[in-house]
Amino acid sequence: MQTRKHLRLLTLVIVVLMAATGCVPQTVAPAATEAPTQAAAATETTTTDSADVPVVKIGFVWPLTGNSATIGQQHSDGALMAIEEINANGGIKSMGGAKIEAVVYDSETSPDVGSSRVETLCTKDNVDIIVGCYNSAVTFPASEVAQRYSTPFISMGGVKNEITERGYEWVFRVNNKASYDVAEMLKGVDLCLQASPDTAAAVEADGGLTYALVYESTDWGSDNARIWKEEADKRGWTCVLDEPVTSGQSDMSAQAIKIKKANPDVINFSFYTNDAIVFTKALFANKINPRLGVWSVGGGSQDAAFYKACSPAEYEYSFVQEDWNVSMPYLYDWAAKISEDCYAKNGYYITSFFAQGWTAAKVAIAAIEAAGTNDKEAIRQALVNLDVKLEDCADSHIILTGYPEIKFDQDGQNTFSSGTIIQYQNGVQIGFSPLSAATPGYSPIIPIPDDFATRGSTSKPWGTAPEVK
Amino acid sequence: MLDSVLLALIYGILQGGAYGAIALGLSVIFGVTRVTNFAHGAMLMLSTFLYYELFTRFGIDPYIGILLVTPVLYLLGMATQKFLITPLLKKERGTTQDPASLLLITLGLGYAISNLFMMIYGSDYKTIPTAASRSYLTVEIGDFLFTTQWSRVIAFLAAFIIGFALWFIINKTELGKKIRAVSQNRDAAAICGVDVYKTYAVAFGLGIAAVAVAGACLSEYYFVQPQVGTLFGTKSFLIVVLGGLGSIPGAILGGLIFGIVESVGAQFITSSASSMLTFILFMIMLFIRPSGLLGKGGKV
Amino acid sequence: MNTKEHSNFFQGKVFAILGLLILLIVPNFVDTNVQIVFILILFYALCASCWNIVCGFVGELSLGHAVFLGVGAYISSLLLMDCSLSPWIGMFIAAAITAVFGVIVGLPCFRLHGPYFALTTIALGELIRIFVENNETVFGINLRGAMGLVLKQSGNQFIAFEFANKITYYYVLVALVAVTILVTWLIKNSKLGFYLTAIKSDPDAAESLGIKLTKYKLIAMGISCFLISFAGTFYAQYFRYVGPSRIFSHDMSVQIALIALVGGQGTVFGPLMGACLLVPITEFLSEEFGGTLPGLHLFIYGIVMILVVLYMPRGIFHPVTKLFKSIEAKLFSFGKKSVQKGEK
Amino acid sequence: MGEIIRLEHVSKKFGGLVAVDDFSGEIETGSIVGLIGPNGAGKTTLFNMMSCTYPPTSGKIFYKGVDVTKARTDTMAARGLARTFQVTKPFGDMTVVENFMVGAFLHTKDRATARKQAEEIYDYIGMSCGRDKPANETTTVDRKKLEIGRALATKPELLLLDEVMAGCNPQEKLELVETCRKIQKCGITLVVIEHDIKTIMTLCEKIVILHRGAKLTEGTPEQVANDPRAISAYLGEDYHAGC
Repeated sequence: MQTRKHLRLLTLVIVVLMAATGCVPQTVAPAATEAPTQAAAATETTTTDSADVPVVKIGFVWPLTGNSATIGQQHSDGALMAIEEINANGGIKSMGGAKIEAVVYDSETSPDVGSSRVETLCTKDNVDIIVGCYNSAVTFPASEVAQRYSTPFISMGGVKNEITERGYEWVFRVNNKASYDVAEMLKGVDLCLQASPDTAAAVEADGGLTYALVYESTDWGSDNARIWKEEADKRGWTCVLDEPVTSGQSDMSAQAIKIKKANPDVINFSFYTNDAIVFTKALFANKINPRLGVWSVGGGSQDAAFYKACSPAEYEYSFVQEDWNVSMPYLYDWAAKISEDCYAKNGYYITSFFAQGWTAAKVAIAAIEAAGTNDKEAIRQALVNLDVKLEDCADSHIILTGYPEIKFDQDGQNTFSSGTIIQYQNGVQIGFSPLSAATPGYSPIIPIPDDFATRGSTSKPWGTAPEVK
Repeated sequence: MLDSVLLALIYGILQGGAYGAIALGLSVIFGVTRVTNFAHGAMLMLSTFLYYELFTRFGIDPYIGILLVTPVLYLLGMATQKFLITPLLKKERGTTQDPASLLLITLGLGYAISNLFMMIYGSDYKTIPTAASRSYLTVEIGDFLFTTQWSRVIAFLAAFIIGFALWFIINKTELGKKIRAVSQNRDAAAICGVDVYKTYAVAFGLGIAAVAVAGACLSEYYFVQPQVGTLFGTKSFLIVVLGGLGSIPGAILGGLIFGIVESVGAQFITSSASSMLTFILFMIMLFIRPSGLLGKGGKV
Repeated sequence: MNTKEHSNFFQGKVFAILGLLILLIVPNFVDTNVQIVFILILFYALCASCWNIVCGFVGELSLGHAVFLGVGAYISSLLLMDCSLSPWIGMFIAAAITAVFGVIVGLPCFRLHGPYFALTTIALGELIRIFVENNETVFGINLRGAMGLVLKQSGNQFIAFEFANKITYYYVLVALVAVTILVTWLIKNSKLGFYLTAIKSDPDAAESLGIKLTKYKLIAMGISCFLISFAGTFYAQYFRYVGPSRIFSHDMSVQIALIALVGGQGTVFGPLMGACLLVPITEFLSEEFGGTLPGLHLFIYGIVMILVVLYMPRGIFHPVTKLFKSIEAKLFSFGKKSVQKGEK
Repeated sequence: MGEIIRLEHVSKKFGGLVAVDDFSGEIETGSIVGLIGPNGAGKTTLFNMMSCTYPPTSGKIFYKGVDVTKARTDTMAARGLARTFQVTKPFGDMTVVENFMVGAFLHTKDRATARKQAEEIYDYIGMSCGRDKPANETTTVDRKKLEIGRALATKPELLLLDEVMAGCNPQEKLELVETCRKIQKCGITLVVIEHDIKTIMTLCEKIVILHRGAKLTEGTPEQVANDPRAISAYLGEDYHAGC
């Protein structure tokens, strides 16, 4: 009797809890849970009037839980908004206005779950094309599954070189390889040295450039550090600190002290959002001021959450390798409009993650549009033949990431993918490399001034557009 | 070299104090009820979300929010003991003890709470930008620069305040007498007219209330996110075992050692190797002296 | 006479046999995506059964068993990658090494009990994860650090443990699970099983009866690690990628332990039953809501854990078999009548 | 016959507390010896040292002429020493017969043999609760018998019984006394801790009285009963009155 009472009570509690979680997202926390409702909306709108129009399915696998969840969420936001735009404008024209249905799965940041989800997409949902999975470790086995099922797979986010170096004809990558990322940053450092001959001379006088690598110790961070080291060795730079850090630190003062002691000219760090926040704060607090700046390979420091958590003073003058052309909203009206829409919907202006998600989805759609059929081989062919230039995107809005062109090489790698090296100046992202993405009228501030007392006092809030000079 | 080690030591001590503050509640709960509360981290996370809500909705600083959140968490702790753990203890009495079930139920509770918050709030990193988190304590003597957020200093001090408060309640009050009696011998206490299960619930509530106070300190300098709990939960366990399960000064001492090892260790080896060092230290400690540094001994 | 014995044998087992037949036959006739779920069920059943051999029988809660899964996966994969050794042979070498490793690890760990044991295993798991993530080479063996091991496709060769269709993987798993369950059954009905159960119930009494506690715990540990290493090899070959951040993860360990505990620790078929219950639920929830409500499936996981501990502290195995037996008894009496009628 | 176990100047200290103080004595093979004394006299401590649960602080223990002072508990069972526990420790997850089987497995690996021996023991010690009853559902007296049976299953030569009759009614005590006699007849030496003086007087051939960790006196029941030290220290006037 007693037990039964308990059981009833517990069931009630669970039901209430579940009901609560069902309602809460819409009412309590709009910003954080916009995506779920959005995803539901996307699916609903496409299924309601699918009676006579054919449906095209695109599968997405993002990390929606785990360390990189905020990033996966932004990827997902971008992709779903892109699909929404197409659906609102009459769907896929070559297929008689076919609507696009998005199937979104959570990879849980785990390789086995991710590849199982891709397998589900291939078999149960029978999607026409798959986009995913941000984490290289997940993308790796997941893209192999797509290859096995002869389903086109567009890798977005994963930078590990080998993803497109395995000879898989079904795997395409729109974004950069890790080696591109590093090459861009090193080129950025070179540019800085050129911009300030005095600093270059001082560096030379001190026995050549020194750098410190600080990175999260799972695959992405250590891969980035490894490539940086290889490339920097070629230039004769000296590594004064190679510091892997286990993810999830609540204080990085110890690392800051270590860096201070090593006194490098350049700091390169790669952290996911949580560690990036803690690290940036620790650097600022300890007044660490390498003369060639703090360079982040992206990850956490491209995340909107990072900028909510850090004050402008803390990231002032830091360099970020953004995986998109940050000047897009200033260069193109359509991009500016998307950015506004994104802010209205998700509470943040477009980030590189959003743009990447968007672009990947758009590339998938463009391929289907070109193929004009659900046939996977035709879609693959369309991807192989795909050649979109940024100038031509005024109507199609494909390359929100601002790559000059998207065209896959024989490995399926988009060789035109490039990011932007930006520096925060007065709280504003100033692009300066490559030239196509440079913010007109600005140059990098080198050497980094030692103005900790006043730093950030006049900074504009994050997301402010630079005044074009 | 010495400079940086000294600095690292200071940072380590500060950080260790914060670890200790979080671990204290866990230690009290184990000391009295013998329950290893795997939901500890989740409870910590839950409290930080309450502070976050209070701050964003009503502008209440977490330090003041303690007054509101701690009673709520105290009740939550009591409820946990009453509805989840006491039924198990009653069931196990007399028959063979099943040590797994207590671990399992708290583990399940932890999973449920942290994922419930994941569902409600998503995995976004939120911060509470209060005055204490934005102002820095700085000591600068020539090249020697020590600087840290005031909120970290407060978290360090909080460890001793919470520790003292718990010590006072347990050792100097009528309620504490009951708690001590129950923790020493529950059957004997029961014979003397102490309501054992009620006392357990009170002790559990106290432990959770303590973690709520630590949560306020944490939310002032760290972020609010559903997975924060897992991070500190595991660490708290290692700290508490290192210091001696059930010992209040032991929890603080364990926290300090952890903080120092992590911070100073990182000056000599890589940071990830120094986080391995804490695990190794923990395991060596267990094998040499399973009752922990300040534990009362006895069989484990 | 013969038939009577048969009816005795089947009595009370109709549903169990039915269930096993479903597991054996049904995957042949379902879509690939359902086959995936079946494979995951058996994979976790395998891991949980191995966990059960040491932890279920001895009564200690290991929350670091993924370590042995990972060690098995790593060794067989490294043998394949660096020495081109077929996984079929490599898995036995891996199993032997994992067993030795398990015994070495178990030696100090089994001196501890209850929460201390559980926490040590957690610490051990984390330690190994961080260690592998941060070390490219260990003793001259290239572990590839955090990158993990990537197994190249070999073109669906049997010798390379790579198959074109899921069903073959499935039957490999069926064989592995069958062996594990058989071993569990043999242990349970042997001196070892009696001794382990005795140790679990009361170590002092067990010792007074001449049972060498550490010896038998370590034997169980060795067997458990030997078998879970097979699961590791399977994981590596099936997903063709072994990443340290996942395979050594605390989540993986907890999942393994959980399935066994929910199923019924110390029982032969409990872990399988636990996997049959939990894996489909989580797979379904994670598939349906993973994109829209991440975390739901783990939330349900937590709730199921709490409910099982509160209402079925010994796992679902006994209540479920009881339920099925009572249903069967009703059906059986009906069946008996019809048989008698048939005889007339 | 010779002695089966001999203790030489054995002492045990727990921190500052002296539980057993310089105890010497031996037990003859085939006898039944009673060990009595007030609570806290060190009886169970003595048992624990004889069964090597923990070693004595000082002194030596010889079992069948071999120094076993530092031996491990589990090896003692193999040498033929078995014991029961004051607080019964049944293997609750198993049935009664399975409990016995655990003991029987000491000398066999074969399950069927163990089962056969276990069933013989079940009959031998006269249990009636049912062979396949779960051990944690048995009554007090059955648990006591279960302890004895499980110890017997290891085929001991020396059996230490720690208060097996506590908590039993007079009828049950009689049964247990009979069981003990039966066991002795099989050539097994018995050492019995008991509080019930009457029972122990009827059962034992020799009685040792412990008082505050030290041996107060020893001898046949008559000798002990008439020993003034024993009477004043432990038995009191009641015993005479009872006679």
